Amino acid sequence: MIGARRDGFLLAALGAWVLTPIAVLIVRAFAQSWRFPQILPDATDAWPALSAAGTGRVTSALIASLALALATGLFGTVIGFLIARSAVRVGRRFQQLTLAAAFFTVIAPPIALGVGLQVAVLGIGLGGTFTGVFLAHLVPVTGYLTLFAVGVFASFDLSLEDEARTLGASPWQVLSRIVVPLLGRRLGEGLILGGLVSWGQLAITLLVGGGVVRTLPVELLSMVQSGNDQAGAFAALMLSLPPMFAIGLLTVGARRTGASL
Amino acid sequence: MTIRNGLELSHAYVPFGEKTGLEDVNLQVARGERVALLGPSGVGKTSLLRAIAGLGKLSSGTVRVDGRDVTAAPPEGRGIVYMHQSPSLFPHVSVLDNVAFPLEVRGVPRSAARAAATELLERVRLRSAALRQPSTLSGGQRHRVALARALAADPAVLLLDEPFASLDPGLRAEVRDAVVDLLERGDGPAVLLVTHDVDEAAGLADRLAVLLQARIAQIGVPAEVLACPRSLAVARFVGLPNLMRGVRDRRAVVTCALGAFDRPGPPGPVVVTARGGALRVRARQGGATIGTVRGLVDRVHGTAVRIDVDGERLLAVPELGLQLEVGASVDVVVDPTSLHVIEEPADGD
Amino acid sequence: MSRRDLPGLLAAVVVASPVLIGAVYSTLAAVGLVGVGAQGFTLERVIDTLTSSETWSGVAWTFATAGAATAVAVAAAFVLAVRVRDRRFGQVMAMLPMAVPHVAAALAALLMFGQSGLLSRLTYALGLTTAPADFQPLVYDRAGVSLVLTFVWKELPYLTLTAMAVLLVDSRELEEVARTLGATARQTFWRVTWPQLWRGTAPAVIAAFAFLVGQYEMPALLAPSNPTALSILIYERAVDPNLLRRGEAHVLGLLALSISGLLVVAHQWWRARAEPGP
Amino acid sequence: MLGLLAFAIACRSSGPPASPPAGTLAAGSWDRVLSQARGTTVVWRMWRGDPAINAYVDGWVAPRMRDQYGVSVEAVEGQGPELVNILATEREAMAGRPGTTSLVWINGETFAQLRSENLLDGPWADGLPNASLIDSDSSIVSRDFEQDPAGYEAPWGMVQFALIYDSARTPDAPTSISALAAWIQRHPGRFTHDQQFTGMTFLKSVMYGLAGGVQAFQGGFDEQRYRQGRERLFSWLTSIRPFLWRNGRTYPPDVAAMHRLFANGEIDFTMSNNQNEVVTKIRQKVFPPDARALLLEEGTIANAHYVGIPINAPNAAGAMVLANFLLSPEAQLEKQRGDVWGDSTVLDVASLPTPWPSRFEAVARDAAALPRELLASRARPEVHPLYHARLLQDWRQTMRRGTP
Repeated sequence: MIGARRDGFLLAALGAWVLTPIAVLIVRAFAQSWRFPQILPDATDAWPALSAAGTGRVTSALIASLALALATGLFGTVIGFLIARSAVRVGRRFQQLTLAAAFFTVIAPPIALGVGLQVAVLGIGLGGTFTGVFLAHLVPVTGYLTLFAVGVFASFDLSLEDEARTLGASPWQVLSRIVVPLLGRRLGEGLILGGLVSWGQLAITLLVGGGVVRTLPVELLSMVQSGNDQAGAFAALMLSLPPMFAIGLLTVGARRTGASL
Repeated sequence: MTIRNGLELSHAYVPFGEKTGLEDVNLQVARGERVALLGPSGVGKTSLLRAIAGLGKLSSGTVRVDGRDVTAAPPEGRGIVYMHQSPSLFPHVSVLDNVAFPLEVRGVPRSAARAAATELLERVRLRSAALRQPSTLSGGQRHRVALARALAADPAVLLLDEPFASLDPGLRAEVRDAVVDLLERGDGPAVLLVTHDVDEAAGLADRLAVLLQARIAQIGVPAEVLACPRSLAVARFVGLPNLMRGVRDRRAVVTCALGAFDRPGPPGPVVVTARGGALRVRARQGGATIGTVRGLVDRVHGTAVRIDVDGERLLAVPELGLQLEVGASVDVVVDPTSLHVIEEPADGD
Repeated sequence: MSRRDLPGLLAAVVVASPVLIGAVYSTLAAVGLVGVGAQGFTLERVIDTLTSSETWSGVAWTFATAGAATAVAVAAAFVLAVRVRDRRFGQVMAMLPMAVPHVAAALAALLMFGQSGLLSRLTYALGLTTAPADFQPLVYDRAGVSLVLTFVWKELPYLTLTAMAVLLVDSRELEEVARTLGATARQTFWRVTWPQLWRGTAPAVIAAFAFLVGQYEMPALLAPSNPTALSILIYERAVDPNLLRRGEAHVLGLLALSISGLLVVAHQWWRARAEPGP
Repeated sequence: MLGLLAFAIACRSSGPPASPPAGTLAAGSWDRVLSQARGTTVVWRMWRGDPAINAYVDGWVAPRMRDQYGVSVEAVEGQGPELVNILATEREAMAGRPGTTSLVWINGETFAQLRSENLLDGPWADGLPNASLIDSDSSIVSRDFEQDPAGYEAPWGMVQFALIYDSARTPDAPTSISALAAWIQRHPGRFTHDQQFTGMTFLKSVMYGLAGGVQAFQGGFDEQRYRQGRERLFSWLTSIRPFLWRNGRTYPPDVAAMHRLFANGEIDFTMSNNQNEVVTKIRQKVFPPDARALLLEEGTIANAHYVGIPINAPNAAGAMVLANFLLSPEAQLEKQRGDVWGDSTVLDVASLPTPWPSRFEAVARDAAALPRELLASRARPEVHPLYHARLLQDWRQTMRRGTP
């Protein structure tokens, strides 16, 4: 416990720092007008925000975002863990190369990465389709999850798999009885992490989806750019709630298994 | 009584999670002395060590180092070095800087600290590795570096938590020799080490303290603890063979499978023990207890023989040149003075 | 390498390939061979872009703001990781901003730090200012105050969680060792905890910095018009009414990509140095 | 890379069979177009930034198209320069296969770029049944930034640039360029313009005004005339720059930021390319109730906007049916309503059959809307798009960077 002095002031400051902007967004979403120099809005009414947000559009965008997050989280976790497992097993040089590739897809500027994805996805005839956006999101998602999974495998004894094989388990049994149960929680975390990465994508969605595939961030951007802050704040909250729920899930999961984050 | 040098622990109560771990622990380790704490896993050995080092808390009791009460002192102000089970070397600095660390944090100038550290590395025969990164060392080398680093702090008390547990038998010897080597010299620190390996403890420590059921069950020199356990639990824990049912009559005569002998004490059921070496087996020639050979056990120190005497299963040393066959009858010879009586009834009595 | 590792390695190649495709396409577009406004091979776009002071002042400003934000966020993340790593409230708070999209965070910053924002209204209510214009400009400002703060707000969770993970895994035992070897709490922090944090979080720090360099939404809402942030420059070029200049967007995109590439190399070098082979 | 290629080949979709190009369709009978369009979907790329326009398109046009023609309308994001990128990249990467887009909302510069990149299909617009209703005498409708639409785009609506101010807060709003400069100097920090299209349209309006009228720039791009206009404009800007918001050292990134600053009272004027935006924004409570549009005496730029069909449109027939419907009196009337969008009609209202002329007259006039006569008298046509491109580039280089 050395160095971890209990510091209530610090926690309070952290809470204020994190919660104030969220509170401001909440107030804005319910404020019909909130003009200088009002500290608090005089008229609160969420209806204009709801109607301006065009409930149908926002709902369909919400569904698209959720579906993308779920699908890319799922596929990204499988592929990312597959890549990481291979990378950990093969030689060091190859491992470095794989990690560099994964790292690159993670930190390449979205605008730069988006151009390549746009050309690639359009080239296979999937521009402006949900499948195309899904494949495009999968790239950074898998990059993140590969790095995440390499970290997981660093503390995971791969020889367990070999041992299980010598005990008579088929590769499938090894997967279902050893690897998945052992990695269970980490796989869940990967799914949520991957979903979060997909959830926030904007530039790639716009470039590859060409505006046809409308996710919540796309909706939010057009609302903010139209100058309608109430609708924008409302959409922002809509966009924040599912990830908050996912984060809650992650922390509760960590508490239940007694593992630290 | 307060001792002037080394570690003194009085009336220490150690919490262990929600429940009480250890109660009323009293222990003194003089400078230059090595005491091993033995006990089953989960008894609270590590918690005790951490509390002594200041990394954990005592619920009550005091810790004194060289006569000074350090119960409330921070870990760095106790003169106590605690070594983890695995050698936790700082991965971000060289071997040399690891060893120089305790000197530098005490304000010794860098060059002087490094010179002293080089000397310590020489003593663990790792001078050539001084500039390497810890991650490049072998397991045994890491332990030796950790040891040198601990000594660099010039501690009054050195706490070793399962120092050899993570090593394979070959390396164990290497590291144990290094420990013995280093601690033999001069006015060394009081050493308190935790282990669950009885042989290792016996080979290394001047005294053994056996922790059982939240208390020190017995403390003494190894020969005494191993030969004369004070209770059945201690006897079982140290792995003493040859526990026999016995009974003492009013004339202080103790009778067991190996015969009868005088041993003062209150009458009633007792347990009689004999170390493996105290029983000898020879060919039948009469005048001794008769046993039946059950089998042979090959051990590092020689062959032992399992015998059955009056329903008790015993372990004995065969005489040189003795031909043994399973099922054969043999004489079992014992010096009654080497038999030890535990004043409690055997299980099931 | 065994046959069953093949799918994974193949997948890695496939996942990384869009970056390569993008680089190739952008290179072709930068020299006028493909894309909108392409009129055959020319180096004019490349030379114009790389010799423009607008480009370099934009790059410098982007580096400065991203660097400042990363530095502040790293420092704060370390403090938080050291002090609140055992507090669940701290952990949840540290993670929460991850849920808020970048556009939303920037909108909140506008509402708070603008000259007519919440802070300005508070100073007005307290009589410290008499009009929005009296309030120190914190948005669209050359110093990029609100942009840096928003950057910090968004990057703090990622860095804090990484730092917490590093400390939980590696550091506690080392800190204890240091204390019993005679180091004070302060010495332990500077000589053990801090270097551990650095080693463990370096990849995350690099990733955060690279991410901020490429970020578009937050500068679009908060950055000043001059100097112009790199991502805004890319966008402006990509939609320039002069079709010939759209190639410059690709030149700038490649510049950003090269910066990322350099950071990846730096990171790999760092790792290789920190973890020498057996 | 091999893996991706293999994947690419496996995934390569053949796409829906392309309908014949618009040019071919226009040459045939309209009934054939209608029958080909039935049961199809039209992806329409447009600016999606205004909830009022979105409501009109999604909530009024789309259901009628479905009911009357069996055509589904899917309006998606994609306008101006981005649209050009989307169409060009699609054509490049998709190698001759039909793209995603069947109809685009364009004008001026975007039209010129799409034409120069050969991305528009046509001519088809003059063959629409409703093309005969268009007010072809209007210089603003018949010339798109001095370009002849030539049947490659069909007009849809008309807007006019206006300044927006709060009549309660600024009762003495200036009405000419010189009065505006004087006002700015008297009220430091209360005026600015954005860095994008709207801001540039304001600057162009001032440039025309300072040069004595738009005529000076008509008849194609002329370097000499441009330079003269720019010098006058920049010296006017230099004289007011110290008095601009933030002393002209920084500018709001876009018109949304302008609206935000205006609504919060940081500045006293915002602006819009649509004289009626003020009406919808008051209704959305984004602007205060006394906000009003203002046209400078020297005139402000008005332009028509159009719809076009991309060369690789997957559904040209559906797009033509939609374009024709958008030109119908009922669609034009609905669009012009102040509480719907407030976009002026491109039809020759007077020559429409009864009862349409009276209905157009009767369109409810909002208190915040400007009278049609005033709009008409102050409307100035756009000039060659290159003026806009050059002005944007030069303004960024000099005025924005503070190095004139």
